[in-house]
Amino acid sequence: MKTKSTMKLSEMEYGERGVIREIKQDLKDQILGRGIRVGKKIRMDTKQPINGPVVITIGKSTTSLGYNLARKITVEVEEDDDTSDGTS
Amino acid sequence: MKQKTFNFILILVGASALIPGILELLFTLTGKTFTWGEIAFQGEFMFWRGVVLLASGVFYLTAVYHTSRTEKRAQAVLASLMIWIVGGMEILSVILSSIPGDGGRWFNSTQGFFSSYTGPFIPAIFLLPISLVLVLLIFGEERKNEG
Amino acid sequence: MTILLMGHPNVGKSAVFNRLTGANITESNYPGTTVDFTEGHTFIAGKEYRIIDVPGTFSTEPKDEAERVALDILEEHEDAVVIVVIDSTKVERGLYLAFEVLERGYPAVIALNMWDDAERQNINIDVSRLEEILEVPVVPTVAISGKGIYRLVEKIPSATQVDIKDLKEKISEL
Amino acid sequence: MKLEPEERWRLIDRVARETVQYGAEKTTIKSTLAELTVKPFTGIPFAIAILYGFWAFFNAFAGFFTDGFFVPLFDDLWLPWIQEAFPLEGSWFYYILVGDPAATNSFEAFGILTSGLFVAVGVVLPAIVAFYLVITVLEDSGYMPRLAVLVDTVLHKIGLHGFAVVPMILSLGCNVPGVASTRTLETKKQRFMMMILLSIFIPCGAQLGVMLSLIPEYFGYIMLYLLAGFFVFGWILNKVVPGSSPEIMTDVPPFRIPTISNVSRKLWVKVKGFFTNAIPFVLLGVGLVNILYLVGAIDWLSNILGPVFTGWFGIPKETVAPLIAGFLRKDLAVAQLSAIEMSGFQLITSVVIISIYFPCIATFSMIIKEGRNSGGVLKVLGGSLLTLVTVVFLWGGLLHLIGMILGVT
Repeated sequence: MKTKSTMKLSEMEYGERGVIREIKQDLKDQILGRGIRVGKKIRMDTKQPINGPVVITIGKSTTSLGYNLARKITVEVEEDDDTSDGTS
Repeated sequence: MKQKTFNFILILVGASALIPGILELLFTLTGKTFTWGEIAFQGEFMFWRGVVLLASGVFYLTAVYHTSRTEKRAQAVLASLMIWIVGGMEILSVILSSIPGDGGRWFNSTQGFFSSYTGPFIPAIFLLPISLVLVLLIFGEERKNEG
Repeated sequence: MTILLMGHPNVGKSAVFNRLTGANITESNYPGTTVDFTEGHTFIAGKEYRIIDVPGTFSTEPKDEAERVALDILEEHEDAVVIVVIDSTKVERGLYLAFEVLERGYPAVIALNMWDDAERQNINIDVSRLEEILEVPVVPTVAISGKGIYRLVEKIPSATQVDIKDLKEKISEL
Repeated sequence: MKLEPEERWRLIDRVARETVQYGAEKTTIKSTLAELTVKPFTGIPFAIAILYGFWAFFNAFAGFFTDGFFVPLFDDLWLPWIQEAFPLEGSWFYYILVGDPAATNSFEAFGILTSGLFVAVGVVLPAIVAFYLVITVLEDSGYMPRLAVLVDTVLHKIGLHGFAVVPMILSLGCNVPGVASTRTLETKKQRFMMMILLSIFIPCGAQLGVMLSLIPEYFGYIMLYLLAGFFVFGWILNKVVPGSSPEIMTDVPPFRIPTISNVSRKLWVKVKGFFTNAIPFVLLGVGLVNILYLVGAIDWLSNILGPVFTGWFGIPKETVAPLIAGFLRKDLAVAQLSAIEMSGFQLITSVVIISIYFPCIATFSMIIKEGRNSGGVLKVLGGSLLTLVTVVFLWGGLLHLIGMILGVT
C-alpha cells in the first residue's frame, strides 16, 4: 500500500523517498548544474536538528542544502506503509 | 556461531570502552588522576577522550543482536575508527616525544628512548587490538557474502 | 597551447592534474578574488602545453566566486582545449557541464574519472557509444592510480569543436 | 550556439538513457559508514573524535619540531651567535634586528632575526605543516563537507557558514593560517566576521598548552567564557555587519582514501605559498612592535592602561607587562601571568583579557594582509579595532561584574 502526499523538502523525514515536483525559481537556477531538478527521485538522508541543513541523495549524488533552501523545494513523498529500515 | 562470536566481541569491546570512558569523564570532572596497573586515567584533554570512548561504547553496545543490519555493523566500524583515532594519536605522540633529547642533547639516549614505551597508557590503547579484529571480521563477512 | 581542466568539485580533478604535470606547479591567487588556482606545464608529442586546474564548478552560470573565476579562466583562454573531468558515478551531472563547454565552442575531451567506483557500483557506461554520439573523445580514467591517463593525453591533440545544432538533431533522433 | 538549461537536460537524459545502465544498488558497509558520519547521533561523536585527533596530532607534531628541535636550535646556537656576531650593539639598528643583547631565549629577545625568525620558522611553520597536513587529508578523504554540514546547524545561527569550521580549527593550532583560510568563505561579511571572531576568541595551540599546564583548574571556565563570547559577539556582528550570509549548499562526496602523492603535493604548494606570502608579514610585524617600543609608544600605552586594568577589570596593574608580551606570543604572556600574585578569579580574568585584548602581531599582520578580501584593509582594520575595544571592555568588564556578583573578587 502506498499513499502520496506533497510537502516541502524541509519537512521530509529520515529515509523518506519522493519525487521533486517544484523548485522556486530563484533556487532553480542555482542548483540546475547539480542535477537537482523537477521530476528527479530524491531520498532524505538526514536532517540536522534545530533547523539545520538537510542531506539528500539524487541518483548517486549526495547534496546538503541549508534549511531555508530546502523550504523552496516541493516534493511528492511516497509513504510506504511497510516497515522498512530505509537502507534498501 | 558467527552471530554469537560477533555479539560476544561487541559486548566485550563495548563494555571495555564504555566503562573507562565514564571513568575518564568522572576523573576530569572531579579533577583527579588515577593509575590502575598499566592503565592511566590522566593527561591533557582527558574529558574529550572520555566522550569518544563513551560514545563508541554506546555504538558497540547498541549494535549487539542487530548485526544482521548493515547500519549497525557500520556503526561498530565507526566506533572502532573513533578508538583508533584516539589510540593512534597517543602512539604517535609517544613515538615522537621519545626521539628528541633534552639538556643540550639533540637526541634521546637509548635508555631514555626505550623508557618512553613502558607505560602506563591511556585506556584507548588497550582497545586497539580487539577493535581491529572486529573491523576485520565485519569486512571479511561482507567480502564473503559478496563473493 | 593551453589545456583547461574543468569539472565539479570532488571529481578527482587535481589528481588528474597531478598526473599530467611535472614537479613545477604553482598556486596563485586569481587577481581581485580570494580564489586560488593551480597551473603547470607538460609536453605532449613534443609540444609544450600549459595546464590550468580550473576551480571546481557545476556550470558556466556562476553561483559564487570560485565558479565566477572558473568562468573567467575559461573565457580568457579562447583557444584552449578543455578536459572535462566527470565522476563516472554521476555521468548526467557531469555531461551538463560538458555540454556547456561544447556549446561555447571549445574542443573538449571527456575524462570519465573514478571509473573503478562506477564498476564497483554496477554502473555500466558504453564509452564507445558515448563517443559516437557526442563526437568527442571519451576516456575512462582512475586518476589516483594513473589508469587511463596515457590514453587521455593521446586524445588531446584530436579534440575538435562540435556543432551543437547537429548534435541536438542527432540526439533527438535517438 | 547555446542551449536553454531545460533543453540541455532533455538531451542529456536521452544520451544517458542510451549509454548508461545502473545495476542493482548495493548497500555496503562503506556507503553506510559515509551516511553515519553525517547523521547527528553518530556523526557528532565521530566529529569530536576527529577534532580530538586533529588536536592531538598537532600537539605531537608541533611539540616534536618546536620544543624538540627548534627551541634548542634557536636558543643554544642561533641566538648566542647572532647576539655576538651582529655589529653595532647598542644602536637602534641592533635593537630592531637582534633585540635584547642579554636575552637567553628567543622569545624574550624581541628582534626580527631572533624572536621574529623563531616565531615564523620555529613555531608557526611546524604548526602550519601539521594543520595543513590534517586539513588536506580530511579534504581528500571527503570528510570535510560532512563536518561542515554538522556544524552549519549552529554556525549559521550567527550568520556564519558550515565551512567556517576550517578557519576555526586551524586557529586552535595557530591563528595565522586560520586568518589566511577565511578566504575560502563566500561573502565579505562572513570573512570579516570570522577573522575578527577567531582572532579574538579562539586561543591558539601554544596558548592552550600553557594554560593547560599552568592553570588546568581554570582551563574549562576560561574556554567556556571565550566560547560564549564567540557566539554572543558572533550574533551581534551578524546583526551589525552589512552583507549576506548564504546558506550551505555542498556536495557530500563518498569517502576515499587519500593518496600520499596528492596530499604531499597539495601540502607542498600550501606551505610554499605560506612561506612566500605570510612569513615576510610576520617578520615585518615584529619589526613594527620594536619600532613602537623604541619611540616609547608602548610604555605610554601601558601607563594609560594601568588604571583601567585595576578599575574596570579588577586585575593587578602588573598584568600590563605580560599583555605587552602578548603582542608577540600569547603563551608567553600567560606564562608570565601565572607568576604574578593574584586571586583565582583575577587569574581567570587576566587570562581571558590576554586572549581577547589584541591578536598576536603575527595574526594581526595576517588580518591586514587578508583585509583586502573582506572589504578593504582600512575598513577591516577600523572594524576590528572597534570590535576589539568593545569586546575587551564589555566582555572583560562583564567578567569582573560576574565576579562581584558571585563575591569572589
